[in-house]
Amino acid sequence: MLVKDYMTRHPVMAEPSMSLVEAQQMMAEAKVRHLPVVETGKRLVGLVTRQTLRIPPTELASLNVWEITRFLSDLKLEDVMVKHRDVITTEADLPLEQAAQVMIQHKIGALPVLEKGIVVGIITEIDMMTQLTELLGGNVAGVRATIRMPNRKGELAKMTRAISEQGWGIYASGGVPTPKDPSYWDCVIKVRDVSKDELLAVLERIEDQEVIDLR
Amino acid sequence: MTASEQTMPKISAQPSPLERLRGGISILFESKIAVIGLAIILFWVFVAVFAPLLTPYSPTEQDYLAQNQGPSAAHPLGTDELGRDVWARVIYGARVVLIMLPVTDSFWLPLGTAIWGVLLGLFAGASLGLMGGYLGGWVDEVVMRLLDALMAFPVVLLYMIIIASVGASATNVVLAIDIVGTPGIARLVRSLTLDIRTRDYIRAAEIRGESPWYIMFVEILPNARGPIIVDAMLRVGYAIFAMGTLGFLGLGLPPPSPDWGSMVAKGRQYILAGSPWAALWPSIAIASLVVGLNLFADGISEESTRYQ
Amino acid sequence: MSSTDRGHAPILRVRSAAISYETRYGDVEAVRDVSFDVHRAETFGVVGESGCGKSTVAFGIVDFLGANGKIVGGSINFQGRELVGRSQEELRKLRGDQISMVYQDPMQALNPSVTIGDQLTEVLTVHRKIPAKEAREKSIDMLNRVYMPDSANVMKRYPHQISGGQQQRVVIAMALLNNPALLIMDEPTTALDVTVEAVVLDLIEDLKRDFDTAIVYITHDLGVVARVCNQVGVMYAGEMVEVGSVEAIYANPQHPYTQGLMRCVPKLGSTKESSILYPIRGRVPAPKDRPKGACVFAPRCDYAADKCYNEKPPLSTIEPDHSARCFYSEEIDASSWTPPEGMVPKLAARTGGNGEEPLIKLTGLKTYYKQESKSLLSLIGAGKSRYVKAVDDVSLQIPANQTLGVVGESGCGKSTLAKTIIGLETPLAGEAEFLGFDLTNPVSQRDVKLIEELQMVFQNPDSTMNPSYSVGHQIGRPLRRFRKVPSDAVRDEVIRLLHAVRLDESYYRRLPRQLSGGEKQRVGIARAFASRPDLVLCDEPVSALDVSVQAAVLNLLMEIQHEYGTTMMFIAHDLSVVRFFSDYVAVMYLGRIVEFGPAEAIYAPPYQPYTEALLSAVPIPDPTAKQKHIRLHGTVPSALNPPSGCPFHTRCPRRDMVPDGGGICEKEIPPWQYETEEHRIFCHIPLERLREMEPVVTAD
Amino acid sequence: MGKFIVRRLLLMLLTMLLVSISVFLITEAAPGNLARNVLGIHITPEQEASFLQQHGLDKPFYERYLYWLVGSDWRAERLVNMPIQQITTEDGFRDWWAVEEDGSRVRWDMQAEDLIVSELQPDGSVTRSIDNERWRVKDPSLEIPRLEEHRAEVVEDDQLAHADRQALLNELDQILTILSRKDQSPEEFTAGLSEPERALEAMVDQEALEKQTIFREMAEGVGRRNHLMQVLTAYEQLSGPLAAELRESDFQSMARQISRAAVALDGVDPTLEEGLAQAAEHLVGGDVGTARTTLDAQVERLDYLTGSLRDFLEALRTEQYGDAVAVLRRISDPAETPLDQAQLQVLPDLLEEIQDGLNGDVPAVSEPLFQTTDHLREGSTGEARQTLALAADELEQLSLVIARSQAAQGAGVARVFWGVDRQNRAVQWEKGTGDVVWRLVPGSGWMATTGGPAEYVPLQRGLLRGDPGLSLRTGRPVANLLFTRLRNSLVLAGLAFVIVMPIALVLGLIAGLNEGKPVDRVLSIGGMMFSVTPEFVTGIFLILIFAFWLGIVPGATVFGADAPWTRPEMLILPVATLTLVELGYVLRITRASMAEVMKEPYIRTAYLKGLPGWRVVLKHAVRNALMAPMTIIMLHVNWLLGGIVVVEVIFGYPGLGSYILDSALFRDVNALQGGAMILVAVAVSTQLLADVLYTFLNPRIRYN
Repeated sequence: MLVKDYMTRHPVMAEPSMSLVEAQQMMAEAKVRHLPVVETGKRLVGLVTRQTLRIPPTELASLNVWEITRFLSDLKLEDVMVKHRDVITTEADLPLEQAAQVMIQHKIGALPVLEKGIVVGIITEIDMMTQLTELLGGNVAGVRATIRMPNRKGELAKMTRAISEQGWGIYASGGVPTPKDPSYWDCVIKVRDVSKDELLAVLERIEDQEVIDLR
Repeated sequence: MTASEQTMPKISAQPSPLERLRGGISILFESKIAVIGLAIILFWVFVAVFAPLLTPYSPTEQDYLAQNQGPSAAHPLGTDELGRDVWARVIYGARVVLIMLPVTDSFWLPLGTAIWGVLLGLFAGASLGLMGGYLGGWVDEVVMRLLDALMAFPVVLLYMIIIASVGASATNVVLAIDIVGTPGIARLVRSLTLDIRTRDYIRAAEIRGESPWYIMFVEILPNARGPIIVDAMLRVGYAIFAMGTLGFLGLGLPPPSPDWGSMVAKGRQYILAGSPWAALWPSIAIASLVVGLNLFADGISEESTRYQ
Repeated sequence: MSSTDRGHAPILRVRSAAISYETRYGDVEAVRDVSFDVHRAETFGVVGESGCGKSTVAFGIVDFLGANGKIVGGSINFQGRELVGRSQEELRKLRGDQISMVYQDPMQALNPSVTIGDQLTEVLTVHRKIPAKEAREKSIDMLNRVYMPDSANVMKRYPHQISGGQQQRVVIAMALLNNPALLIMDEPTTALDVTVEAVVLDLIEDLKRDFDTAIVYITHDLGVVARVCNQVGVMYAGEMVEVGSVEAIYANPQHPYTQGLMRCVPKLGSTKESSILYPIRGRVPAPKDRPKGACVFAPRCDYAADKCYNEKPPLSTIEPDHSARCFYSEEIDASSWTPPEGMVPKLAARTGGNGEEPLIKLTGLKTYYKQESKSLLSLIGAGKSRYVKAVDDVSLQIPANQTLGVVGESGCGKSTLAKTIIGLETPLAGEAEFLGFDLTNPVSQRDVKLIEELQMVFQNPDSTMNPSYSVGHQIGRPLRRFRKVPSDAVRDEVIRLLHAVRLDESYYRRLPRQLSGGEKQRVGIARAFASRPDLVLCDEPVSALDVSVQAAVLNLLMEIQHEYGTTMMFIAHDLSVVRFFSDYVAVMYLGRIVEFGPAEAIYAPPYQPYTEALLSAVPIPDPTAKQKHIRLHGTVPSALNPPSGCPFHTRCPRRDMVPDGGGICEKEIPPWQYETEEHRIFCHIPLERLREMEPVVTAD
Repeated sequence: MGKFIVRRLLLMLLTMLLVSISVFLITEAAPGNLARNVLGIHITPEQEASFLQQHGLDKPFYERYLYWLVGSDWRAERLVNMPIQQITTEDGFRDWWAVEEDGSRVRWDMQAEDLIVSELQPDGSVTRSIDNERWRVKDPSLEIPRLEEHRAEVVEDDQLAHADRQALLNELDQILTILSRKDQSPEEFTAGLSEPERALEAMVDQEALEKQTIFREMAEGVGRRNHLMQVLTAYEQLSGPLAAELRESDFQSMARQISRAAVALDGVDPTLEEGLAQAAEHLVGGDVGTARTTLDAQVERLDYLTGSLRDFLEALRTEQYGDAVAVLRRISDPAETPLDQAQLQVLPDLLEEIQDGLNGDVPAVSEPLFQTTDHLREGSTGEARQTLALAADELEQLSLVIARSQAAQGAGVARVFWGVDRQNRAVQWEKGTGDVVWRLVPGSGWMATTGGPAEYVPLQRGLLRGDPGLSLRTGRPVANLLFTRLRNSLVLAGLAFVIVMPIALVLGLIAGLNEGKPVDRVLSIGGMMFSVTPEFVTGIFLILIFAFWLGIVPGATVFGADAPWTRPEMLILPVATLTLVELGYVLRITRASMAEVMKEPYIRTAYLKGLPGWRVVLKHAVRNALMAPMTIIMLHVNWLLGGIVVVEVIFGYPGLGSYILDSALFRDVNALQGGAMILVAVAVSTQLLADVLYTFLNPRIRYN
């Protein structure tokens, strides 16, 4: 689970000399929210997002409508972009969760992925979300069960053993500490080719564990 | 699929010979330079054919009272050092170049010296080239070695040696030009042959058991004609060039024949003495005719490759 | 990944693009109304016959259409950016950086006088402005990435010093150096042998996955499309007539043209007894002759109605991922299609040739070419000459009235074998007998009676006819030469032959340049059959033809063969065609026959390992078919110096099946093992082990 | 690569070999006569033969070719039996010397019967001495029949005194005996022969022999000068067998001579005078028959008047001294010659001319003749008869000595010697054979001698060893002039090349890049016009414009063979002419090649790689585009050489081209060959260079 496996390669990119209007159009066309700004050879010089492109009204207040048009058409990305030194980036070989931590820490929605200063991809919240859904088997049909189990060794194994004894396969799984109760973990699994009742029957037989959600 | 393939016209209907001729002429007129070249050539052919009607003078008639004169009403292009009319000599010179080959004093062949200077070489060169290219092996080796040796001769040296040994006359000039031209034609034909012989229709003929001669002259030669014709046209220009050079070096037609090259050579001596006319006009004649032929050949080959 | 990527906007979106060329006839629209999307990590295949505008689309994307071409309409949107109307300088920055191309003929595409290293690194130094040393390292990495052996050394070499497959890898590496978002591949494997093609296709697949690149893949080969593409666009006469996922299109072609194409291609394993090829009648119109305001395919369409001639059909969506440019795509059902009258070859079941006397019998035939060494001694004729063993110890026989197919990679000696039989090459040793005549002397020494019994059909339609003579003259020449008919009847006979090859009388006076490739090939066939030969050698007669023409020519050959009772030797590199056409098949490798037998036996286990590798490399026009994955590595050794023992041992993937682990393969020439009396295999592996092999292709 | 070059070099040598053979063959077949070209049209056949011989041109074709190619010194060494060496003298000439066993260098010439050796001293001076030791008996088996024949002649010879004959025969027999012995070494022969030969030598009176020449020259001189003698000669010609070949001009000159004779006879014999005048008139009128008949009547009278002195002169000329003596005796005899008034008018003058002709060289004869003239003038015929008789006696005595000397000389054993002469030839000298040899002696013209050089092998090192031989026209080594001329031509061509190349290549590239655009049209059509216009036409135009009308540069180059750089402005027009012609050619080739290359798929690749236009052109196109022009330009050097000939002729520039043209017109085969070889070497080596260059530019070939 490294960044390079989940990032979007060949991100849509823009040049510093591109006009604001054009960049907006491009983002709309390509359905992206972040636009790494690169100079020759995909070398990162900055980043624009839809927010950056939204010009604060205060700046425009004093201008009449013609002036606004001219102001906007003259505005280049290099004037509004977040400069390279302020752009938070990541490396392709980092684990995915580290990249996520960076995003959380800085409260940002996307990280350009660099290799020797060259943009090789971009990783966004969406990519993370996609992985989350994949992690939890959001795209596969099957029975999803949430099991609350004590936070100690062997509990997960107990459950998986119970399922595998039936010859079923766990297609996705994930676990988080139970909200507000650090001594328990909530574990989500997705099992295919099985009915809810069969699964419930098996899971309920496991000691110390409790099925809190089944759908 | 490339752009050229895209634009390639597909001829789907069978055009009549007349249409094809018209097509050929339209291709010719497509090229302005070819038209200019043709006009120059036709001008010279015209004056050569009608030379006797275009001047009252004979090319050898001398007038001791009017030597080295500039253009005048009596002599439109002036006179030379013996008082001969330059216009008469220039247009009779065109006759020798373009429409007649004097063999003896009284006997001459149709087609000019320059034409014969190409035809014979064309025949010899095409035969050698076909043989070398098609038969290959030692025939090719021998033919090519000989031609290489001939090509290694600096051209003028070859001319000088040939003419010096057989003597200066129109037929010998033709002979020399043909000998010098043969290797070039042979090489061209050989390279075309090497290309054409790889075609499947040659293999088809071979497996029909056709004789090598049939294959060379019936299957291969007609398909090489395009480049050969263009080359021959250039060579006519070159033959005129060579004739002029030989005449200039004193190896051309024996005096007092109206030979452009020797006219220039003679006239040259009087340029700095203040009478440039006798050298100027034949120079212009040679240059214009050679340039005309080249323009024509260039235009034709360019147009024909463009719409191949 | 595709599920997530489809959510993104496409890398490339082409909408109603139209491209014109200026010609002396005015502007000609080469491509019009082409729309498609290419997504990240997805391969979009563009298929169609030649002259349909596939390459024009490719060059149109980067607006590199030469001096006389221009985009006249529509939009080409690359990553949200409109490319139409961009300045050349802006496009230049994209080319080679964001958008790369791989070309058909790698040898032509690489500059012969610049080292491979320089050609690679300049892509980096120009676009990235990085130091030469770093560029070099990156280039070497990339060469390694495309599995180029000895990559550091290759950097110093010139293009001609590496093999065709390696050249193509260099071109691919060059295209990928800047990690482009879009890769346009224009017939990248057409010039390659089938085994090399398979390796390159695998490579493309790998790279697509690793680099997330969107690929536009242009090809005429339906099998290749099935193997590498996710999405397919079928082009006809400059228009995209059907677009959809590869599965959808192959399983359920909606446009009549697509259906027609599918019916033209023999499936691997289909035989002339089991299936029939149905050519599409007519031919692709030239750009200037295309119907305007009508369906371009209407003149050739079996379903065409009045509406088709008067109105241009829109690209209508059938399923979410599948649309076709046909008014009636909903109604047309490919499976219920019945061939129109006259298209089905009239073939009665033939009496098998088994038991009949062989018409031609070769025993231990060897044809070596003398290779002049370039030493100084050879100047005086004392050089040591070596031999290219083009045909080495070939023994076979063809029963009368049967067809022998000969397959193998280029340079395996197929053509030389044919030339030897026909008398254009003289064998060094061995016996060749044809109806009691000796065939070891050259054609010039053969009797006319023998010459007329052996004729040949050639590969290249453009060179099969002498451009200087009319069709009638060329077909008439063998008639006159062999005095088959009185000279006043030659014309009638020629016309009869023209009819036999489905050409009408008006062709008599036509010159070759007025014929299409298929027509030329028909004339070539008429000429070969004019002397009513007993044996006709077909040297790749259909490999230069488009599939629909190929089908027609194959049908024609079968019919004529049937009518005249001719025996044929059919040389081809396309295993499906050979399987379809032949009764017997010989597989050649490095001048030797490695497997020989009835066609059905060759295509089923036991296989000679080389045959197996060949079969598993053939692209099958069926995305659902399962095919064994066997790839040959390295290149075919030089015939000047073939490997000792089994010629195939250097590349054999099955050496572990030999009892002693393959040591014997290097030392001893393998024995012929007879599976049946007619089916023999040239291999050290015991037959029992060979029989254990599984079939290469299994339909889903 | 190395192998390739070696291979090409071998092919080049082969080509040069073929070329040289064909030049040789063609000049061989060419009509015309080199000897006449060199020596003028008046030489005699003997002199022509001798000239050809001296230059080795009498040898068969293959032998000459071999000598020319690989030299003749090795062959000469074998003939001379000594090493032969070429040394360069201080003033730059190359001299050939034979090397003696002790290392000293020698060469020879022959004066009279003696071999003179010249020995080169270390200080460079030359000492000369007689070196007759070297003579070798030619060949006994040939000599014996010759001597036997001679013996028979001696027996028959009635001019010999009896005693002389006996002595001669005695020595001859001895010599024959010695020669007939088998198995003798040359030394033994020489030793055995020395005594009889010395005896024979003693019998030779060299002085008397020389007098023969004096007599002969006198006889011819008087015959040519004296009018009366001329009349007789004319008459002989008119009635002789060759009369039919006489031409109008001959008759005219005869008529002049005859009428002059008539004038001389004025007052001596009116009849004769009138007859001669008539004959002269007839001749002038073309009536040859009548003229002859008229002369017919006069000749006897004329002969009578001259006292048959014509016979006397004829006898002296043909060395029939007995007849001469008889004429003198006849005049001295009153019974035969009355010495009448008419004779007295004519004879003294004639005798005086004879005596003048002898010029005191034969006083024994000329003194009495002198006295006779005086006596005749005085009219004292008796005394005149006495002195004439005295002259006759003296002549008779002299004739005996001459006969003996001749016989003795002819009886000598023929000796030969192969050596090196002073004109750098290996020569076989002969003496004792009695053959007449014509020699061109520097300073004194053609001389005929008995004995002397009989066969020549001109010494040369051969082309393969860097010596193209001597120019037949100038007699100087070809190499000397050839290289000056070559250098001059190279200066011309080099300048043109340096100017043409960068301009033409750049213009060609520009035109090729803009194929079809106006700039291309202008450049390529302009280039074509210049390149197809013959050099001499271009040259003439340039002279007209710049030298004649504008007058800013000189129109002709007239300078010595040496220094093109003494007046560099002279080079402007020749260089400009070459430049224009070549510029167009190179431009067009480059354009075509560039246009071609720009259509190549790899150029498309380069563009699609996103390379900037300039980079595509410079890095990917130019190198490939230059491949064709480079090689074709190199091949064009051949053509350029031709152009240079023409340019050199137009501007009178002393270059290689005009040298070769002159040599060809003159048929100076060595010079022509030398020049041709240089041209071919230049042409072929540029082809080689072209190939190497091509290989360098095109790696596809380099590694094959």
